[in-house]
Amino acid sequence: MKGAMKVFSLFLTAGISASVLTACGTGGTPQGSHSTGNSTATNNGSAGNSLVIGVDNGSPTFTDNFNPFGPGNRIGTSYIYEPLFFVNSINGQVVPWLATGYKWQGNKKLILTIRNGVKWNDGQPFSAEDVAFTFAYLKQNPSLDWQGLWQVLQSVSVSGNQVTFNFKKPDVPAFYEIASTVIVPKHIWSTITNPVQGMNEHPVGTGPYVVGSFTPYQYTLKKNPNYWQASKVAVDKIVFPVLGNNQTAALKLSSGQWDWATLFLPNVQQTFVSKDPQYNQYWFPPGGIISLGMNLTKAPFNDIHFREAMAYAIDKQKIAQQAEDGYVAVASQVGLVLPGQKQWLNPSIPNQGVYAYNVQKAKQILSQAGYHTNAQGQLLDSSGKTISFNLEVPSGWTDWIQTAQIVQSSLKQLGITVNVQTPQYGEYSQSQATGQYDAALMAYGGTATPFTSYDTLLNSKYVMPVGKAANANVERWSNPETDQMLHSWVQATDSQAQLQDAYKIENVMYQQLPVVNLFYGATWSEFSTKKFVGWPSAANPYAPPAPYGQAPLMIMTHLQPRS
Amino acid sequence: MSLEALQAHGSKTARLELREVTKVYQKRRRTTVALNRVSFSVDPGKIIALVGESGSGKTTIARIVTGIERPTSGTVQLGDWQVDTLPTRRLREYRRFVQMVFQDPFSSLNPHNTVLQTLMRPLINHRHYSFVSAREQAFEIMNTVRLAPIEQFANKKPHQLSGGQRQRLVIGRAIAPEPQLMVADEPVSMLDVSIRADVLYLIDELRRRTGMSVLYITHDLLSARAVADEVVVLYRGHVVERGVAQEVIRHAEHPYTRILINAIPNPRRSQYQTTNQGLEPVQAMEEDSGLHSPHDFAELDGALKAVTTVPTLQTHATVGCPFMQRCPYATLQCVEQTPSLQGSMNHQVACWHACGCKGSEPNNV
Amino acid sequence: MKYFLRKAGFLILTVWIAVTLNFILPRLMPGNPAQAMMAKYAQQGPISPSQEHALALMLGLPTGSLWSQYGQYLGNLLHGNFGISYSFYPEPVIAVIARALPWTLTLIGLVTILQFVVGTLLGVYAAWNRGKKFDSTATVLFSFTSAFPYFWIALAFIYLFSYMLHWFPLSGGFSGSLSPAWSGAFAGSAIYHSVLPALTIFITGIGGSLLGMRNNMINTLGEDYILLGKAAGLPEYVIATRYAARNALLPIVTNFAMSLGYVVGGSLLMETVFAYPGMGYLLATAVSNQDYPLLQALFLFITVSVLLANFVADILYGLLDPRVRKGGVR
Amino acid sequence: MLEVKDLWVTYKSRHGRPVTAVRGVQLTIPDNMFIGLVGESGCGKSTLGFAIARLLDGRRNEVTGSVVLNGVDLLKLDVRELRALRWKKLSVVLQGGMNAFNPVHKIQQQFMDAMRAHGNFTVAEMTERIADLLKQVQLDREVMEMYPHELSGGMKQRAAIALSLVLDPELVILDEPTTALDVVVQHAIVDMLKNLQRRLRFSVLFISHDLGLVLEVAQRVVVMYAGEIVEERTTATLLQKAMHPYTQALLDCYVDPQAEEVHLAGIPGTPPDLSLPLHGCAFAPRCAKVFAACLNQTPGLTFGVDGFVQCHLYTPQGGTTDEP
Amino acid sequence: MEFLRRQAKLSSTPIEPVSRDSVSEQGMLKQPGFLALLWENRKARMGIIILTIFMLVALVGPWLAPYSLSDTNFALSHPPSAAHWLGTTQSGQDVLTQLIYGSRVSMFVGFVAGVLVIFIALLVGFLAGYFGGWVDEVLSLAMNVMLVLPGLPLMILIAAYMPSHGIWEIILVMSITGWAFGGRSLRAQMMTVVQQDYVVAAKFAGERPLRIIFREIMPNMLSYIIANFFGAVIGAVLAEAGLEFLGLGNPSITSWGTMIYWAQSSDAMLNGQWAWILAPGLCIALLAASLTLVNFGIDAVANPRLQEE
Repeated sequence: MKGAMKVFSLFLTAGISASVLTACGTGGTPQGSHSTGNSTATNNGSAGNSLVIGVDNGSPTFTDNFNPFGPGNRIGTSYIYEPLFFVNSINGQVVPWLATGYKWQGNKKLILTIRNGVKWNDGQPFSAEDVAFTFAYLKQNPSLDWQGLWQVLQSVSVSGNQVTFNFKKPDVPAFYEIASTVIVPKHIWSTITNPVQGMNEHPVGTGPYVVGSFTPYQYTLKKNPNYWQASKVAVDKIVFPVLGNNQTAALKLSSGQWDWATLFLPNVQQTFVSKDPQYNQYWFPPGGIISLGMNLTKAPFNDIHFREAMAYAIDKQKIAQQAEDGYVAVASQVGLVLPGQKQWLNPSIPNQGVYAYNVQKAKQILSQAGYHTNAQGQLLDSSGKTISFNLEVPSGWTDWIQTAQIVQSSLKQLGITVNVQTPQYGEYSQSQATGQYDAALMAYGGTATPFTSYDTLLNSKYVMPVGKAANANVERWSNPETDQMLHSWVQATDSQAQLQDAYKIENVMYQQLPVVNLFYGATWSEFSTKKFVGWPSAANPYAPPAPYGQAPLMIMTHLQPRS
Repeated sequence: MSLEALQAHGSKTARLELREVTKVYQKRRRTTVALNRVSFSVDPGKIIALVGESGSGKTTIARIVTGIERPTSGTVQLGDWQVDTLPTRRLREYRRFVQMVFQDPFSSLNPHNTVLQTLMRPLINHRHYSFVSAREQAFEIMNTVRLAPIEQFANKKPHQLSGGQRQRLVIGRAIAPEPQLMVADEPVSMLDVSIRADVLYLIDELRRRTGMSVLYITHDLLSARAVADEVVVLYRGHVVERGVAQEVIRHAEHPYTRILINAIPNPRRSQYQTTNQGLEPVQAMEEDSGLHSPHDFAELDGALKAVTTVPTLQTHATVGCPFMQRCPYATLQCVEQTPSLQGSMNHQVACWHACGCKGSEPNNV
Repeated sequence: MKYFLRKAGFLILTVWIAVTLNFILPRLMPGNPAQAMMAKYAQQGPISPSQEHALALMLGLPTGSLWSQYGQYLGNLLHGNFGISYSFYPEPVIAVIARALPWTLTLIGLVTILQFVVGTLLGVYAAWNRGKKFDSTATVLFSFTSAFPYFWIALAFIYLFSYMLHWFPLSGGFSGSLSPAWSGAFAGSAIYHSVLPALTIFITGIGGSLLGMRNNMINTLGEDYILLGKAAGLPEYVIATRYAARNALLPIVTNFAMSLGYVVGGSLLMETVFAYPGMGYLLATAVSNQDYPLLQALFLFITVSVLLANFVADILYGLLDPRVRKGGVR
Repeated sequence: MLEVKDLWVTYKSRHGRPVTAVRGVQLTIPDNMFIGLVGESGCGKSTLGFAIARLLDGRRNEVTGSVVLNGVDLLKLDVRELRALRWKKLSVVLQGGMNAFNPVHKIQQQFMDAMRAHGNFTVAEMTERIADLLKQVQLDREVMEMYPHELSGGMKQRAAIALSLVLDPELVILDEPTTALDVVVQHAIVDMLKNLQRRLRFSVLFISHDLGLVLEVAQRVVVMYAGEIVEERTTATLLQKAMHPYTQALLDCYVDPQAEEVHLAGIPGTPPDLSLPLHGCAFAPRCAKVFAACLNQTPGLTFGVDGFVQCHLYTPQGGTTDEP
Repeated sequence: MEFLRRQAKLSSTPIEPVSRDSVSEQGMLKQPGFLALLWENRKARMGIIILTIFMLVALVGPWLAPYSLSDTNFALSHPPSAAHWLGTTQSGQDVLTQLIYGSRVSMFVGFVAGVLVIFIALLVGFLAGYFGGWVDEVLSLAMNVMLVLPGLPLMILIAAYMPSHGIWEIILVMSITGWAFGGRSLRAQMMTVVQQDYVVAAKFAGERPLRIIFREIMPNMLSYIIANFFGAVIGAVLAEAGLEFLGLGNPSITSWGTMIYWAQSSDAMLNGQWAWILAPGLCIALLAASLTLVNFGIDAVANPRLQEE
């Protein structure tokens, strides 16, 4: 599940960053959460058992597009199309959805059992054929296969209600990608030849909702009466108004125009909760890791001691407090999103892998490694050169920029000059891909299985020479031992074996610091329990509390009217 | 170097000669003949007055002589300088020898420059004086143009000078490079009557002392009479009468020259010769000809504009006397044939009726 | 007629320059937007060459030599094909713009004209009553209002009138429950939503018109024909309007045309704040989304609109000034 | 009949001293009289004309004295009364004839504006009147339909004169109406003006720096120097014998171009600074006949049969018994 | 904003080198200097005072500011208090300190861009106006095109393609897009001046073109150039704010524009931190207005008709 989930988590984490992310993800990514909002709909909030969700950003108005494959579709698409399994990215829990179960035969053959009695919302029955068709369709249209499934898949075959996936080579984690692939009806899509460019104004899915009304400024979903678990769905109607921009979205949320939103709100207690303390609640669970990524081909980043010193010297607590308003925690260096992924944590690593803020220790490490400072307090390496580097942050990602500024002032204490640069996102990602950057803030993690995160972060197969674009592992970590650990993991169907590999990689992360982890990116979610209760919470983390992605399928089947 | 010393350099002065100079302006499909085969010359140390109204072409001549514009055809020569083909890059060099005095003493001086600065710049630029010697020479010039006492005037700026003083400063600036030719474009027409003589006689005096030639452009025949050696009367780009100033003005033969003379305010004459006596060609024309359409209306300036701006095709086909439309003596001959300058070198006139018009009665054509 | 032709020629030339600038600029800048787009997609997983090609085709990225690209580009423009928006994928850019354009044209167009008319009238009044209370207050006051950044005024308005007082909606162009249609309800909603945006443009823009007209008018009042009009005992309103204002208006019209670009620029920022469904907000989102095809098309549309408005103003000028109309000076 | 009594005009300036451009002027303009007002530039002649027409910008200057037109003091009228009287009784022609017309309106429009402001005329009446006037100033009827920029300078000035006559005023003030024009045109316009005046019998105050021109057209001549009227006479007597040395000197600047010998004369020196108080005779520093009294005593007016002169030569101090 | 500048400028009649009105000349022997005249103008005086205050604040900012700019250890998002007159930001900075430091950047950007803009405008306008002919044709065309192209969208387009956005990039963008207006008016001015006799006279005095332009003509157009310069500064200050507001600037520097950017991206309004968002906007407006007022004064001094009573 490296593709979708990675992107998903990227958005979770990057979503912290204001406003800028586009709709160019795969199905069900929001436009960035701390974002935009718009318009109207004061009256919508009060309607019976309906829900107003501030998540979809028209910028400025909506395009009538519910294409589950295309970028730029409506958020509502993910309330209509369903995957085979629901994977809870918070804790990796797998919940059967359109499939009722799976089993591995060896590590190259996966067999899924498909649910019976499900109907498409146009009344046609849903079957395993539709599942097989969907995967065949991906093969047929490589531009839809963002997850690169067919790079490992050999074939997909149907027998009865069973679908069998044959792999070219072992790739156990690919299950998560298969599981989260949304299934489309064969009887509709088999005639669509250019799926990417279709607008799909009348989506036919198996999900709990169908499109009610649509205007450029607002659309509604209404309950699908034929839904296979219709009894669990309490919300009859969902309203998606246009989000608008940052300020107005926050003002709207604050003034109670929405029942559910996913926004970064400063001082949420005062700006949201206190407006209606009885009902207004929020939960910002961690969803990924924001780290300081370095170009390991360059000095001084190729020096493990230097990286270690930085890990001690950066005041991560301050970042969490100031840049992220204290909503997030300092990240563990092991690369797991804790506490959700705590079952993966290597117990031998102290303090859950968090490097405590300790400037003295950092200085000590540096001086032991041959660095020294000159009269002006500048840090010099062993050859006597001063140390300075550029730290790139995408333009407009305000919390990241603030983070970078704190990194800057932290490292100044060591005598390191950091120049914060804010290029456009394209330039930012390009300079990482081609390895022409010094350091950058990056997001990773938050995937259903930590393997995906580690693989993209550390696998040397992604490493490209400087100047050529790499799609992953942009810090260019190249270590045969790490590769061996990943290789072992990808083949392991046994969870114990997977755990052993994970422990090893966590050690690499902790001791060799390929990246310096800073803090956990949060999933923003503010909701009102005035009409419905049963929202995911720290106590009951059955799904990420996000109104986008596949989480709503889970949440909408958990919400109950307040009686 | 004093101006008396300049006089010793008499050999520097040169003769200005215009031969068959024609200037045609093409502007937006309209062709204007500003000058039509104008020839005359200015001998060293002489003042030639170019007389005519606006549109007569006298300013065009000034621009051609100073190299600002080039003639369409014909030659202009000042000493060794072939002015009509002078390349732009040599213009600066040429201007050492040709200087100009402007009509408006208020706008021809840079308000930010002092008297001294104004006089020193041409010395430094054209004659490569050092700063100190330029300063000395500038004081000398101030004396010459009577901007004295020097200490009082040296650091004054133009707005602290009276009109006459400004014009004397302008003249001083013009003689600073020891030019061979001074072009004085209506130098007194904006000054009060009471100070005109002062300025004019200064120019007169300077040309005597330095031997430079002066091209004196004016619409005022009286001042021309006072200082000029020769007079050239221009009408619509044609020389209609020329000769020794006294001859031309006292015995004007061309009707246009006579109009000009008549237009000079002359208080003594006007009261004793009542309006109905003497030559009143303008009025006669206005009342008789019935040419009252706006453009060839009898008013002279209107007529000049209308006639000199004709379509391209007709330009070179124009025949007849340029003045015929306004001439009370015009005959068929005037319409069909173009008169040329006739007469002695002392007095030439281009008019078919030059000899007879003095006594003849106006014809009603 | 000649004047008209000359202005039309200039219009065509400037449009061509804008179009070409639009073509060249992305190609001059370091960092290829298409590659940036690729990099963004590549975040989602390794891209095989075939996928890269698919992506290039999907996004309509240019291929071929620069000249053939240019030819293709011009051809596309003529057919109204501005490519496909990245952020509204798969919607064509032209469709996205078609939704936004009417809003901006109506709002900015109407308010700018209104602002110009009212400002100019007040300017006439101030100049005519020069040195009096209204004049001295207005000049200082409007020096300030016209100095406020558009977006800042907009922010202040939203906070005050929408958030605090709930008089007006927080953002948007119309109520979400309505569909754009020629109905009274929709028009009412649209007008209601446009009050604050309109007020923003009006308040920040009116100062310029007022002060410009005032100064020009004072200048004109020094002309001889004004003095003569007074000497002739013409009624004050005749001198103020038909003599002074009429003439003072002439340069103002050209200036108005020239400053349109700036008014539009300011209004774009204002739209961003109000999330008004017009070109400005679209532009801001295109910028933050690096939606280059949309960005370019927007620039072109805005520019051409401004150029057209300019052209109209020039023609108007020609009609107002007999010297131009009758082919005299100029 | 217009009577100016003890008129003073002072320009106030924020920087520097106030300039008193008109100093205690007495002037009578009888009906049907062509009066020429001459003087060098800066002598206050235009200011005087503007003050009479009440066209000075009240915020920048101070006017005292009285300007009585048919028993009404113009300086005391309020704006409304003044407006009613303007153009019907008193009209002006400005020096910048080029700019006297509103560039965006047709010529006839501006005639009509003036007419409408003072009476009820039908369009036909107005058109007829305008055509008639244009004919009077020897302009074509077509000029009515033209815009100012389509006319030449001389034509515009003719039109401006016609405009000034549109309501049959009693007095027309012309401020240097021909200065910007060519000599021949100037001559023609002045002649026309003279004929018009003789024919239509209005009064004219013709302001010019050119004594020669004034003498050709005016019946009476007023000579101004340094804000004061130094001599006022009929043209004929002035020509026979100018009394004031300044007038004499001005006259001497004009010679017959066809004379045998032509020598131009000038007046040395410059006029006094009008921001300073004057002691004695203002002309004294330039005067050829200056004597002690001129330097410290201000000469009074010496009246003669057809005018007056302000010069010590004709006062007891001067000791001359010359009758002006 | 820009509109005002344009119209206010165009209204000025060409500056005549000297007054021909000898009446007004008399009594003016001791003519006060330009600055003194400017000071006498009420509006200009108001503008000069405001401008001077801003300049002083910018100059002595580090001594004036209550705290260090890098001090981020204050309580977050606090409303105005005795310790923090304008409150603190969401990241624990003192707003007043930011405002004071911001004045340095904003004014620096404004004035440097103003200098560059006026420099290009002078160069282009003067060359076109002085030489005329094909030089003028080409430059005028460029000017007219730049003039009608809407500035901000063009700026946005250029800035969007720029790989990075430092202060200098912003200044560059504004200089590229902002010179046309000044160029046009300076050209027009030059064209009238170049026909004046004193320029022709300078040619006859043997002066070279560049000296004529910069030594003979420029001093006479100084007030006009200053007015244009101030106009350019106004434009630059506002444009900087606009670009920063859109996130096309460099948010890690502290300017008034970035303050608004941060304030709005941190939902300052929602938190009731009105001073954070109000103050920088007010400063921008005050600065721009002060320049406008000074320009009013320059106009009034240079153009007799606009003179105040």
